[in-house]
Amino acid sequence: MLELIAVKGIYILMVFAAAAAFASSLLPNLFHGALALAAVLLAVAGLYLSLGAEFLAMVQILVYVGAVMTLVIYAVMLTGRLEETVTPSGRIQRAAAGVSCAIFFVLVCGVLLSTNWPAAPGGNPLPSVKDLGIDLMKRHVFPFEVLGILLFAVLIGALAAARREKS
Amino acid sequence: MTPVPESHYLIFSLILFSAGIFGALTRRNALGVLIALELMLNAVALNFVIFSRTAPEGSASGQVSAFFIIALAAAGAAAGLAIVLAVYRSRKSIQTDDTNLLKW
Amino acid sequence: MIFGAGILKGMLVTLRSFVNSYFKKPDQGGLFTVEYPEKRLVAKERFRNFPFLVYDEKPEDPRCVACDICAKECPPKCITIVRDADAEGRPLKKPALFDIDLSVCMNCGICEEACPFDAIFMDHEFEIAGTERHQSLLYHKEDLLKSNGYFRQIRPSDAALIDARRKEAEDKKKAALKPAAPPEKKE
Amino acid sequence: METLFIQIKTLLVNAAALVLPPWGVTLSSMIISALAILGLGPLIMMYLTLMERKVLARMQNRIGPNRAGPWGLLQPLADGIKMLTKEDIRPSAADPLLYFLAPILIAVPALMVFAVIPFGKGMTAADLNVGVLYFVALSSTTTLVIFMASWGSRNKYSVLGGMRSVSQMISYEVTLVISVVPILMAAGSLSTQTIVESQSGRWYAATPWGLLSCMIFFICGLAECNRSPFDLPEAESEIVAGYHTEYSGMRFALFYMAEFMNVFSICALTVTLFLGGWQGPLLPSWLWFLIKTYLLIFIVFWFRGTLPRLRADHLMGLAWKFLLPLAVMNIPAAAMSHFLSEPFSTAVPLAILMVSVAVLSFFNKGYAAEKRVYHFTD
Amino acid sequence: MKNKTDTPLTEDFDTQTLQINVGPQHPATHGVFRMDLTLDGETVVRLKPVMGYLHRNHEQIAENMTYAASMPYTDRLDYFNSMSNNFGYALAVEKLAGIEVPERADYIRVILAELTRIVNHISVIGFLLNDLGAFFTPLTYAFREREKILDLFEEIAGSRMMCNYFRFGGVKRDLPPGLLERIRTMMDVFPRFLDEFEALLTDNDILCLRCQNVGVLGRELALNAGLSGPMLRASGLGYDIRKVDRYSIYGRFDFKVPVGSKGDVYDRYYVRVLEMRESLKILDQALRQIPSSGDIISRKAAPFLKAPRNFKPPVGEAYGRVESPKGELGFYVVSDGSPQPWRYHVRAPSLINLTVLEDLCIGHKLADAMVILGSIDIVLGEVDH
Repeated sequence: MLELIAVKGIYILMVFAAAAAFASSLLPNLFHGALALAAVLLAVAGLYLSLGAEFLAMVQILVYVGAVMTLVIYAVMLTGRLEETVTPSGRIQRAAAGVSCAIFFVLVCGVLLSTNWPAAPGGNPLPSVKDLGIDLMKRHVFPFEVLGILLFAVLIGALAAARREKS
Repeated sequence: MTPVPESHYLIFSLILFSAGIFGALTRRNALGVLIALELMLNAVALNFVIFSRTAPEGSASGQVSAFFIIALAAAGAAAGLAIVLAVYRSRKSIQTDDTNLLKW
Repeated sequence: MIFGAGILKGMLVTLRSFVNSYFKKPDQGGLFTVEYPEKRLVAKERFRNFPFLVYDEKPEDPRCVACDICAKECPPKCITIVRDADAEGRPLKKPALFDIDLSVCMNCGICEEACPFDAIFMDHEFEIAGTERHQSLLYHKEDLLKSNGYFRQIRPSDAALIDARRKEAEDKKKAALKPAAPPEKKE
Repeated sequence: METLFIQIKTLLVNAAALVLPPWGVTLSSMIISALAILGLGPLIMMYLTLMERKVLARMQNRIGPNRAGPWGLLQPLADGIKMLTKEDIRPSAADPLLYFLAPILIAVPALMVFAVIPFGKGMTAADLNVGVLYFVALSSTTTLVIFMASWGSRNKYSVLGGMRSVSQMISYEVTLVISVVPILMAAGSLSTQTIVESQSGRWYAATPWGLLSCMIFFICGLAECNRSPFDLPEAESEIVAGYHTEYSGMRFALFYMAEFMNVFSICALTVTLFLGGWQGPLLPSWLWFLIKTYLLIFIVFWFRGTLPRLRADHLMGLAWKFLLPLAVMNIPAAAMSHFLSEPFSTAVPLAILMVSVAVLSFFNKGYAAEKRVYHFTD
Repeated sequence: MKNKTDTPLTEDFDTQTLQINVGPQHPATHGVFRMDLTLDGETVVRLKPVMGYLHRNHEQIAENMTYAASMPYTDRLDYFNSMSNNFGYALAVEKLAGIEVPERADYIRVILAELTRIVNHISVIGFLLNDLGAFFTPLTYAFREREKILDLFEEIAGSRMMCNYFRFGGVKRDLPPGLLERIRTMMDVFPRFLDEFEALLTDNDILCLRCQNVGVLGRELALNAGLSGPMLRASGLGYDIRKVDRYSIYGRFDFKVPVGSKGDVYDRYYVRVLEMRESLKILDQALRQIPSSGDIISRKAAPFLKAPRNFKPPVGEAYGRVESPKGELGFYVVSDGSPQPWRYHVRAPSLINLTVLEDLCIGHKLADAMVILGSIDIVLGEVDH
């Protein structure tokens, strides 16, 4: 019975996330769009929890909602005037984009429903944080180091690009 | 772990992805496009985690790759926003129509 | 020294005063708050709040002779005096009307100094509240009159000085009257 | 006495078991612990405000609130009623969505963090095995909410306050996370329960690198919830009240509550991570936890009573140029003390830390106070 | 399609300068004083002080009242030290009317003036720390000591802040018996409090960080702006009217004048602490040298106590000035022989010290502008008189 409630919860979460996702692209005010994105990120973190990836959910909140969203909102505040942040978009452009997205969605949905995914073997223990750590350090240590260097490079690049010219 | 069938998860991540594409196409503001980009990357990371459940016993490669995607998305966002700010400083506006010249 | 040294020294000061407030007596750094409605500070003798008129025996004849000096000397001009007149209209040495507008008075005490007849003094009573601004703070003669006994009670040493001076002036006046009287008896 | 609260809970669960079906029992035990936290949070907050006013008053030779109830114990109730009855003024130009959501969204993470704090042996509401990461993730969401509050109320002062507090929180959040890493290395797990158990032998604050990371964690925690020397965003003397200028009545009470619960959770976590959580000789475990936490909270109020406020650029300078490098240097020091043999395991970390402190204070010479000499003329 | 190819590649953001006014009703302005600040980010670009909210037409009123009647109004000028205001006004009229002040009265005047200096300086430091953010603790310590001194004033003059105790030619009444001993005991305890206060503040690193090299006042600017008092002395110019004029009996006491070196907020704070220690020295000598008896008002001026109306100083003008804790407090009185002054003007040190506020604040952060205003130590009663 508890499972049923949990499943109901996940479906509600999915519907909420889908609504927030469409809101983030449709809301005229960019600030509200960014906040809708934050809502989507939190919902996806919830989904990670339901899929048993606790560490990932927490990393997602920390990295995305904590850092990336703050960055986005700083950018929104810096670029938008203090009063207006409304960016209107044309009607035809919206209709065309809508139709193409719908077609894309229908195609991939057909593919998705037709293939029968290997049934989840179920019962196999979910990778714990310790396994994740060991795997990260053993099999994926090379991408991990490259990622570190890449982040460092992006840090310096972003600084150089956004820095105010020393007049 | 939960009896929710995978296809439902996959449909949901597909909805996220198409919302991202829709956002990227309709937004006239560079920041809006960046927001939509985050959405798409998120949908992809979710797929990795969905399939990590059916992975052979104990291997966490699904979650690790999702972890990498999140890190890369953060790096992408940082670089993208720096560029948007630089563009804004010189062009005074980040409407996507204005920035149509590679060199100005 | 390293960054935190000055801060730690400052912190010790506050900690010491935190501890003292529990254990020390009021004037050695303990708590010295007087919780007003229950416990009160006794007013200093020279404390001056709004003025009051003094009468010796009966409130009907106060010491004030309506000479209007205090009204002229008062910087914010908050005293108004009207001299009393008897049946035939001859002016009397008594004020019919003596108003002080407490909302204007700044209790500077100049009226007390300027009064040659020791009729007006500064009071110690400060819990004065009015229901509205204009009328209830305009004190008339009846509200201002207080007995010499009250004056002696709130300002003992000043009252003693003034009473002594007044009695001595009285004796001198009686003495001046007496020599005129006895010679008639002798002839 | 030791397992007082656990017995209460089992009692309630058994009572629920009589009437509810089996799945209802697990649900009810979850709900009971959730309600415990929901009740505990505001209660802690109320009596923290009273404690703060009493402690500050005593430091300033005043008595502090003692009119409402014996020794002022009903003062928080009086404040609460005042907050409730105050008219809720909303600026007309305010952005309805942001202005309305911000106070709620700031109180939610503040309460959710309580789930992971181990109040006593076996008394953690939700023993996640990502406990510490859970705490850090939630505390990072508050930056977003402060943006909403300051941007939503469309007021110059709150935008200034909002920008200041977000930049402060970001720079101190990084240092907060890095200062926890040595502890996670020593304890080997992220869950707060195992961290506390692994400290039964020796508290982490007893080791040199542990003490340093405890101080860094505490300072960054203070900066995270805008308290004492770092309370720049709501600096009354400069910008009137930072991002919650436009809030009044119940909404302001939520901000106020969130701030105090952050203070409690920061102190509780410092105790859990560094000062041995509920480990203690004879008193019951949860009593030890409360004693240690309230001692740390006394220190927070003590800071508030003594120290003047840091300016924005000093704040940033301190975080990026001093605390962050120190925290990063702390990690190798902690690693050394694990893997080196006995004689070196204390000498080498100490050496590393001494050198890094010396080098950093050399580079931050500009911040040091200069001695002044005054001459006299007649 | 506007593609501007002429603009330089990375010129500045057109950030909007933020126009905020730190209004009359604001916790940091000491009274009703408005600053019209234009900020670029956090740094102050332009600062226009707006005053006059507390203007009570003091000088015009004084011209329609007798000389003695405007003595209580001088208390309201700088309501933190009413005794030195009275002192200045009394000196001016005595110079005008040529009245001599007897010994004991002079000693009483100096003792009271130095007590108000101590009261003013600790309160200023308390308020400065409040602007710096120390939550009222230094201020409550300062006010605890101030209470003791104000109780002494209440015993002497009848009111704690509005003393109205000085009269032309002396003081209103003699000290109550046993008061000198109480001042003596208080003076012995005070240095211990001052050391505790210094331990809390002087080498507090955050205070040094916030106050050193902030709001530096150059010597020429200080001189040309006509500043006076601790602000001038903090910038290195040792000009103290007690030493220059040696008015009243200041000539008899030996005390030093502390002088700062850099002239920033920290120097202004520490010069005030040293000045308090000097005042203690003066008080110590005065309490020892005061004659135990002697009349407290000159025989020539005594009758006018009872009848201020017929106090008619000779035609002429006089300028009496006093080293009030804020600076050079001067009273310029012109008499046309009638009991009412023909012209009466007050040189308010706070007003003149305030004129350099903009030069000090440009380039500093908003937080520093508040601290600089706090270090200038203004009282709006005197600024707007």
